Amino acid sequence: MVQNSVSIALTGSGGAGVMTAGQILLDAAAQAGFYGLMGRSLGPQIRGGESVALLRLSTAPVQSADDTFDLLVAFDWGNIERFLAELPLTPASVVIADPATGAVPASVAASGARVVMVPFTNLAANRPGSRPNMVGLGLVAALVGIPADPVLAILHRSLHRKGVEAMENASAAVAAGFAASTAAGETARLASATAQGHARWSITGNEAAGVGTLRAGVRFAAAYPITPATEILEWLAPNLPKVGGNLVQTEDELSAVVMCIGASYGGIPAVTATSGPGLSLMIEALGLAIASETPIVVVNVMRGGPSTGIPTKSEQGDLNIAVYGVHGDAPHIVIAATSISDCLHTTEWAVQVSEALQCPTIVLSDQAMGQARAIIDHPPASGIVAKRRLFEGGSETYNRYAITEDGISPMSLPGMVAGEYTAEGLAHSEGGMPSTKAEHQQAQSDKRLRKLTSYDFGDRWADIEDFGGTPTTAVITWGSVTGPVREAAMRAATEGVATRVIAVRLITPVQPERMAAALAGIKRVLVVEQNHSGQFYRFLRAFYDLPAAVQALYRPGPLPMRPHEIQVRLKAMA
Amino acid sequence: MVQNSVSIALTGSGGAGVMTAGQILLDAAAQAGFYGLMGRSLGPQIRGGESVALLRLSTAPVQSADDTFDLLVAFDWGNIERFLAELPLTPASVVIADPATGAVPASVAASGARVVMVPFTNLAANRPGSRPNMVGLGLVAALVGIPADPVLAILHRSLHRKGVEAMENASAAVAAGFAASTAAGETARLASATAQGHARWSITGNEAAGVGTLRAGVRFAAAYPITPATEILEWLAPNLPKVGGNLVQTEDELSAVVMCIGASYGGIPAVTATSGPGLSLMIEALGLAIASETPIVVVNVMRGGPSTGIPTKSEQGDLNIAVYGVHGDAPHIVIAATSISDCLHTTEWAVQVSEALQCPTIVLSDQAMGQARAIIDHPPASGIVAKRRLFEGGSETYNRYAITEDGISPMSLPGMVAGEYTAEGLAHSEGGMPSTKAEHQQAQSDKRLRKLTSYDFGDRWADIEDFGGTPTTAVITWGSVTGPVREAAMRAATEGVATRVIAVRLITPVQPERMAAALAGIKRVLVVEQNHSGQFYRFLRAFYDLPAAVQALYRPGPLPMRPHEIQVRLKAMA
Amino acid sequence: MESLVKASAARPQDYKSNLAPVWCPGCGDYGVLAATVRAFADMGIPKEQVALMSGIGCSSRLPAYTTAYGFHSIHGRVLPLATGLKLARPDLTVVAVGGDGDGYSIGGNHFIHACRRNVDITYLVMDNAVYGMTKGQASPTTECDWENSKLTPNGPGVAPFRPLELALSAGATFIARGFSGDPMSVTKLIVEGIRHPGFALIEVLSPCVTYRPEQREYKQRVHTGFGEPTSDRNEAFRRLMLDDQFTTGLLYKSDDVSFRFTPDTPLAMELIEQQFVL
Amino acid sequence: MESLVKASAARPQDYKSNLAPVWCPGCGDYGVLAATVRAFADMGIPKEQVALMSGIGCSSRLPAYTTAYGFHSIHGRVLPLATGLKLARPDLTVVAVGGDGDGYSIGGNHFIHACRRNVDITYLVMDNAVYGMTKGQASPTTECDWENSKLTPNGPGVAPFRPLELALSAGATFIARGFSGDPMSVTKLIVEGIRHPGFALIEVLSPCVTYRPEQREYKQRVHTGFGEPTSDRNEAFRRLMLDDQFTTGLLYKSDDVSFRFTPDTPLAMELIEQQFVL
Ligand SMILES: Cc1ncc(C[n+]2csc(CCOP(=O)(O)OP(=O)(O)O)c2C)c(N)n1
Ligand SMILES: Cc1ncc(C[n+]2csc(CCOP(=O)(O)OP(=O)(O)O)c2C)c(N)n1
Ligand code: SF4
Ligand code: SF4
Ligand SMILES: [Mg+2]
Ligand SMILES: [Mg+2]
Repeated sequence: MVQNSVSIALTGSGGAGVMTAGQILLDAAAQAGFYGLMGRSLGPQIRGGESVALLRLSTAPVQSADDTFDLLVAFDWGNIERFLAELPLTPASVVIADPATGAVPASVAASGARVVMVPFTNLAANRPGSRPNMVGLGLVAALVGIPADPVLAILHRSLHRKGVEAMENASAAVAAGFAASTAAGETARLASATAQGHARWSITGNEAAGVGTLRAGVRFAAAYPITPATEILEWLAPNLPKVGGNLVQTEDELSAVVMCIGASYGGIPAVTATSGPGLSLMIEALGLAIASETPIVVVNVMRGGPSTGIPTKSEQGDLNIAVYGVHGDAPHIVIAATSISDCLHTTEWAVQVSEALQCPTIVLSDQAMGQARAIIDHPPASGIVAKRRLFEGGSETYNRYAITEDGISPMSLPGMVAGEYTAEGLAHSEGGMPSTKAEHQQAQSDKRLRKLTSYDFGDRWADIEDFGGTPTTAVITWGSVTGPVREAAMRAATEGVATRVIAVRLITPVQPERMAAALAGIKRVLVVEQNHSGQFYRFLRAFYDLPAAVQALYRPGPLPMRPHEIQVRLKAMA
Repeated sequence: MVQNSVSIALTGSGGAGVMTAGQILLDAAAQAGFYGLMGRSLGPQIRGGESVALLRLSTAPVQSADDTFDLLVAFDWGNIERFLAELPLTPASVVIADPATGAVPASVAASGARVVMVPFTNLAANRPGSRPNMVGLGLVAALVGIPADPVLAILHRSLHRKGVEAMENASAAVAAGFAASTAAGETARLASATAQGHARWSITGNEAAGVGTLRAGVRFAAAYPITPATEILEWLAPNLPKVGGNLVQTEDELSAVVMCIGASYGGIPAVTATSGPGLSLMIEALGLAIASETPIVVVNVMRGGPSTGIPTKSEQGDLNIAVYGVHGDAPHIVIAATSISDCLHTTEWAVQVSEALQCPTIVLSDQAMGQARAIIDHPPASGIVAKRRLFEGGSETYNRYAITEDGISPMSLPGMVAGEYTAEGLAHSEGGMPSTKAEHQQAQSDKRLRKLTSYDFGDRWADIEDFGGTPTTAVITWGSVTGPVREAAMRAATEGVATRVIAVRLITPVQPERMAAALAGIKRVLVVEQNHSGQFYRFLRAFYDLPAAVQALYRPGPLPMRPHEIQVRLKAMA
Repeated sequence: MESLVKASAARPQDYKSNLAPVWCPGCGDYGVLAATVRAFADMGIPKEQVALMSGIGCSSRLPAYTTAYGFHSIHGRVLPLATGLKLARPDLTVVAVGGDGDGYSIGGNHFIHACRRNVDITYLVMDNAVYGMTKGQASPTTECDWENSKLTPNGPGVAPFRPLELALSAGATFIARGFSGDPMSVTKLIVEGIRHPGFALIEVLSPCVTYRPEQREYKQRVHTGFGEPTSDRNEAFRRLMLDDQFTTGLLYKSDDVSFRFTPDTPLAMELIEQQFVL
Repeated sequence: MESLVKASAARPQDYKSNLAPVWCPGCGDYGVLAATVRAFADMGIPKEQVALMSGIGCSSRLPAYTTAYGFHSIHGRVLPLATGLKLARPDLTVVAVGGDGDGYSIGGNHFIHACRRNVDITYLVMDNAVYGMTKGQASPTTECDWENSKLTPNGPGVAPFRPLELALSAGATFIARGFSGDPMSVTKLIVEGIRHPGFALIEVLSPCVTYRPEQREYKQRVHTGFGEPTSDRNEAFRRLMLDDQFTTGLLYKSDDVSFRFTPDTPLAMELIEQQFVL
């Protein structure tokens, strides 16, 4: 079967090298002109446990996992039960397993998938030094239609530091895999690749988030590690110094966010990244950043909740805390990335608006984007470096919190003569003096809100696209489920169901007029998100006027939302 | 003018003793059969600055300040401008001032209030050792109609430790005040007191909150001081040991809330109290309490926000963080007290439901209730001591997080044989083993939500009362603005505008059926609250189906919402 | 304290649960688990009388691997958790466990305050000078020039904490160091720590074979040398000045009184409420 | 560091703002304010080059009473705030100020980690052994048996922290104690602290006349006695063992290197992004 996309799972115990094989396959596919996505799932063992590489290769950019897998390659069956729910198979699927690891477990066989036995271990053993995972790599490449050349090119690039022998061993194993592929019979195969227009990138959402902040001018980061956000910080650590910035590891998240405030007070755009538990600890300081009007960006990569929850799996459960978490009336900016590549653009935008509005910004990403790797088109540079409105001197007394029409007060930075002021978290006058006067509280509260509501965020507030005809149904969604939603809408369109997809990037401040325009002609709305309580649905109800017929589709992680379940709802609503 | 209530402000610089005079007046009024309320307003000085005692005495229980003051007694004029906005005067008001402190400031005179000069200082000087504030006390008592006997009784009770001479000096000063009262002419006077049915209490909202927790069985408190919540903790400190409990001062709020979790895990009902900045620091641990199903109560006494805000003034800005602040899907209980006496009942109830549902409960109070003193009727004991559903042994393996129909799993406590388990903040199975399985995440999330939604909270979820006829308009409100709302509704009724007041005590879990019943026949809704962003209004939109015609009345602190501004809106809506 | 009397029937394995640890093969924490359950057995404490409290980290997974009561809580808060429990339930044996990141980084404030408060808790820190759970970042006890973390590719650049010294200066009354590769001596320290009527810090060098494979050498590096436990702070500081961070044994033990609640004369609620009656 | 050169034109009052302090008459913090502005004047640091960072408390109100840059932030977080600023803007003179509650209670973790990190910040702790701002509760430096707080009517029941000892054990490189009643010597310590290229702790005994009126006696109790500043930790601990918490002066100063960022070879963004290109 020739398909526009093929989904492949590679599974094996610790040391089997499924992640290595998966990543080489992904990058090789890219070199061959395809796009792709690779997620990973790991057992509970800290290290050396079982794992699955979850790939989808495609002729077009991939934003979502598919409903089922075409191919499951098992180097061994260790603890496969743990992963089965993440590996939907059908009778159309093909399972390829090493007979050395025993019979196919009944739970796998029950799917009805066709089973092919390939002796990876034996094939590798033919040449000492070569490994079963490389045989599997060659086999899968051959089956799905990736030529040997790009596979070997990527292989050599990743192994060249290990010496000639290692490379030759691996090449031989890959060749053995290619040779063995004929035994597998008919399996899903990729259609022809699109022309290679321009250099593609292989990048994770977390790396992309790091790049975005750097592009926008961030030059300081404070870091406390937490899964699944650590990679953002780990990417920034060696790269920030190359642009004259730096990263400091802190004692905790309370410190990390406050260090960012300190740096930003000094005029240096600053970022930190965390996940739910860490965001909880940053809440008080976010309030200070709001009250003192100090821009900072916090990238929150969501994982399963509540509490410690499921650190290695995705969920969209932190919308509430991001939007409403700060005590008092504390308007701020919340932006959600809608895909792996959008992690770059969204963090970049976050820095820009945060600096422009002197307001902390929370970027919501999640494990599914942050820790997955995608092949994306080269993301063009926006060319916009974040800019604050700065104090420019003058004869009068400087009022740090001057009431202005657009709510933005020129900010002075330490070192600027005559701009001296004390930043303040107490209620204050225009000059920043502590005040308990009602008029000051009202005026400063108004101003802090006004700078957000009167700012023109432009079209980036949401990605809006119609799939098929003139839709009267819209899906409103956010974050990483945008991918499956779009795929569902695309499929529904081929079934004659037209759908408008509104993927909201700018969560707060709300954009009621833009939403009203986006909903023109829409009679029914489906809100889709991945959490247990429909946080986005409730948020939309609170702040937007939606058509009377609103349905909500939500459920918790850790399993990803798949296009099919959304498609079914769309059909039912039509 | 004989009135059912008289409002009096006493103002003076540090050392003038306005608070002492105010409190004696309040307690004396109670002894004379009246009710009353006393708030306080202080300047920014840490100590010894100017202050105002804000009293309202009445023939019936008082839940709100009035729109304006009948009497302003100024022992001196120091920094009066700072307080003017809190002291609305009209031409019907009477200002009594000591000529020794200079002319009446233009800002005060501008109100058109009648000015009477009384030489407090001179009158006190007649008898060495007596003080102007006591003269003022006598004068005001005489003017408003409180007999000398109760004043002297209270005076003696509060001074008896200072010796006979002090008492006699004070009595003489009070007598001088009574004598001087004739010079004041016609002023507002209280109607006859109601019969003294049973002993009344003089209590602040913070003290009441302390009493409530103790009544319900709290035996452990962890404390980090913060304005305006400290008095709860300071009341508990000496009183908890008397019932076999104890309080520990902690290094910070992170510690305070977690110590409560530790104590409660051990089976001892626990409480902490804080305000916005402290609540922010407790957020992560609240998530742990939710996930591990450990009951605790956090009393959050709101002050002006955001950030450090206005620590000494009231606002209702922490609804959002209380409801939505916890990361992930984290259902919990939020209850708001509606009056000073309700602080007692509400914290008591909070402990009961928290223990019953093994779920943390946030009680929302505010500075206006917490730090104000009221004369209330003796609050009857509920007789209900909080009770957890406990593990009762049995032969099978104990499952701490057993899936039950009502969502509540019997809890075992350290010391119970065969009930050993590890409480868990990770996603977990029924037995409490860490799990990343979708079925466990779904089942436990469902169960944690179900125990809240299927519990019968009864009628206490809201206080519902109709004022006048058959209302088609309802005010939905919460917290301390319930007082002014009810007064507004009462007044509107006398003007022919019927209003139903729904004061929601149980904020979460929401009670859609009860609300629907409460809104039967209602066509228009006005939502009233004291914050800048209409947090409760947005919350209601998100979770309740309201009639199409909904208006919202909200504004930030620090000035209290007054009955008049609500009444005007009610009339306009009718 | 009857529960502290040795009951001959108890065996270490009775205190071990069936749950398979998530730990890497060779992780030092296995030794600490073994030492812990042996200590309980040696003392014969009924398992329902023990509560093992922990934060988050590889090491903090320990409670569920025992059959005692346990609480796997949040990162850095194990000491307030244990303190709350012990103050509310003084009848229990409360043992806090966790890692160097949990205890000295995010939990550093609770650590110094627990030392000062001196509540009767035994605190086992499995120190591997790394954040194991989050895949190998520097902790407060990591060497200044350790360059193997992506987060600090040039090394943390800061001198490591000396936890024993910090504990002593913060007021701890029982300060010891053990090595997971020598579980018997750790057992001994745990028994002594539990018997100590105040806060007992037992820092256990517990190699992370995955992110700090060089720590397999700890075996060669550890040594005794503190001498007999002292109760003199002066002397303890003197010894710590000579400590290379690999000296094991009980350094310091004083009998400064522990923070405890003093029960008050019981009063009926009505009487307490009298204060509000006018 | 041109800005550290004395410019003869600067007078202390130039660094003082018009804002009237909220402090009680007689509060020790007035002396600290005087000492601080005098230090700036003595050093002739232009006021736009100074940033005074603080947390929350009476003492934390100090920044707004100067004409320098300032940040009155949240309770306990002054040190990360100051650290972030100094790391991002090494050209500035960064001074952190606050109280004993702010610094040793809620801010305790940042305190020990700032000592360890040794970033070039001068930290003035106005220690009055009480929470002034919240009306008189015990702080970590309050005496065990101080019974005048409603929150701890029987006294805190715990031995007070010895901040200098804690700082030394946490790795601080400049440790001093001053007394607000002797502003000139505090000025001297501040000047030395600012000149010190790492973290400088200056603990200033600063009476709270309102909640600790007995502290008016500090005048009689303070004394010198540390001797010449030492750079030997051993010796510093020895001296601290003899300290009655009222010895003033500079105790310890070492030139251990401060944590600084090492700039890297600059690279264009496009080149950095090359790593993702296939
Ligand atoms: C608030 C918060 N921040 C960060 C994390 C992520 N995290 C989990 S464990 C850990 C460090 C563990 O190090 P350590 O305590 O030394 O334990 P080890 O794994 O080395 O035994 C971190 C940073 C978290 N769970 N919660
Ligand atoms: C998170 C938080 N918790 C509590 C408070 C209340 N609070 C304000 S100042 C203070 C203590 C101040 O003591 P200290 O730092 O010694 O300063 P002092 O007033 O004595 O100068 C406290 C507890 C707060 N503002 N924020
Ligand atoms: S990562 Fe290190 S600390 Fe964690 S289990 Fe493995 S060896 Fe042990
Ligand atoms: S309360 Fe104490 S510390 Fe605060 S200003 Fe007054 S004297 Fe100073
Ligand atoms: Mg560790
Ligand atoms: Mg203090």
